[in-house]
Amino acid sequence: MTVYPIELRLPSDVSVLEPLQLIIEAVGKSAEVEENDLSQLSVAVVELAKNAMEHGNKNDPEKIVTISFSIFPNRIRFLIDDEGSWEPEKALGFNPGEGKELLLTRGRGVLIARNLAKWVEFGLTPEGKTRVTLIWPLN
Amino acid sequence: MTVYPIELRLPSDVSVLEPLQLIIEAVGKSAEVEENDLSQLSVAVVELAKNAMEHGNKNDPEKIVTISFSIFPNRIRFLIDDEGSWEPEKALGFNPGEGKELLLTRGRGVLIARNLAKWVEFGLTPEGKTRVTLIWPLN
Amino acid sequence: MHIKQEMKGDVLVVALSGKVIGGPELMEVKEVFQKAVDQDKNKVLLNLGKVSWMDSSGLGVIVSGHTTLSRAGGALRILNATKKIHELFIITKLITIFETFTDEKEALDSFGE
Amino acid sequence: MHIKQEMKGDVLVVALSGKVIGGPELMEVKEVFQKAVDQDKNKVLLNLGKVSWMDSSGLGVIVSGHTTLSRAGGALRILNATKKIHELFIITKLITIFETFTDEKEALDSFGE
Ligand SMILES: Nc1ncnc2c1ncn2[C@@H]1O[C@H](COP(=O)(O)OP(=O)(O)O)[C@@H](O)[C@H]1O
Ligand SMILES: Nc1ncnc2c1ncn2[C@@H]1O[C@H](COP(=O)(O)OP(=O)(O)O)[C@@H](O)[C@H]1O
Repeated sequence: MTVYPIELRLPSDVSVLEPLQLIIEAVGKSAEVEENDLSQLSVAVVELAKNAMEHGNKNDPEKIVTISFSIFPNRIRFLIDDEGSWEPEKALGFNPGEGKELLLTRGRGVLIARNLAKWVEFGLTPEGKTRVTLIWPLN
Repeated sequence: MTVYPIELRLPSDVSVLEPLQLIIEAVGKSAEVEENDLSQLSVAVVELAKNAMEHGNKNDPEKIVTISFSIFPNRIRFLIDDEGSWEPEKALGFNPGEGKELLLTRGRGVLIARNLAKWVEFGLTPEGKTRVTLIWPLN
Repeated sequence: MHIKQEMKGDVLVVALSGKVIGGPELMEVKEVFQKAVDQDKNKVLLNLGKVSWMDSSGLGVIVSGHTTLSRAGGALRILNATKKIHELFIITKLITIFETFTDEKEALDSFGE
Repeated sequence: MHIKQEMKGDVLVVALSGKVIGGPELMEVKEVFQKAVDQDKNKVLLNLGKVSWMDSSGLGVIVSGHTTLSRAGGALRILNATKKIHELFIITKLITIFETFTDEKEALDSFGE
């Protein structure tokens, strides 16, 4: 069975966050993610989408964040692409939460996304743009 | 206030219909469409998306239906584009429901979409592709 | 979508539930009607009470069932259409060809008349 | 998101409700803490019981409130974090710097100690 991805293209503007959160939960629902887990899925994806808008696209509403998702029998795969070209190694070891860092007002998005989604991978598209892959297992 | 549209790109395959229905209701919810009206909104949009897949894209999953939506204070605007180039006048006067036509197994999608959504307009994009505009008033 | 079938007297009650949205599922419903005729069960009561979502594709299958069963000398009648589905029957004027009921006993009895 | 403020004794109880998702709304919350300090109300109890959705942006504002209030000799404490929000405090280890309560009276009393 071929799984066809659905693509969501979002301008980098905070106004899209609320519809995005609801859309991601709708996607989860259609893949039969348990009601109780939907908000964790949406938190994880919204964290990564916010990063894409902010760090990848510098909050320029003309720049697009593309979230494509494919619902496989055992998982949903989300690809979150922005128009930047991040060096993904920077994501490794990024983990605030010790000593003084605990009081930073930011720097928790990736940590939260990784914890809620179990699998979050930073990389680049074939064209060299930042791509984050999030896998949400289904049971 | 600038309203930035969000775009949904769907392969022309029946597997996308169920996520699409839920996504459209999520969009409605985020625009504060009343809970009780959400399914009418999703029926209207899904009818038009099915037509775009079927008649515009000949059910070729490589061909994309693009639904873009903008949430204005008083309305949501959906643009449903496919890769065909329909002569929109054909949509005028299309209205089964008299005599023998009543027993046709098809031909009710546009009628239903028009009745539920109040405003459904057939036209072409600047590039000459089929574009259906659906306006859902908000109060 | 789920399909449940049950004989009540000489009437086949077919209950749909969930979303009737299209794709291969709709073929199954069509086949239910065809099979009913093949087995000489041509009085069918379609219970839509648990259908949470339906559009014109669902109506198309219902119309096709009507035609199949009428031709065989039977009938397709509708039970418990929700307010929203009832509205679709009105918009499309299908209400003029379908008898609809909200009481199962009454619906079943109507076939005997 | 909505913000409700109420003095209980010398403690300002700030109740958030709805979605804490980002944008200009978050600035408002930040301002609430700043204004509290400006008005010498530096004991603040933040009630999260009615927050239906929150992510790291919300945590960022809460941390900033903590810093603002602590510097002024006060404190920010948390009331009724839902299970899911509590989980965010654990994941981010913020649980180690915030006192959290599930009983309002107990929370209010804690400021007097
Ligand atoms: N899509 C992205 N493009 C570029 N940089 C990113 C991207 N996502 C994350 N980063 C980098 O990783 C850091 C950590 O992200 P995060 O944990 O979400 O914290 P925050 O966004 O609050 O700084 C960011 O500050 C940024 O430098
Ligand atoms: N996007 C489209 N591209 C081309 N033709 C269309 C499109 N939408 C509708 N049509 C035409 O309008 C007719 C009526 O559509 P509809 O009322 O939905 O009935 P049905 O799709 O069941 O035939 C279709 O049969 C088709 O010829």
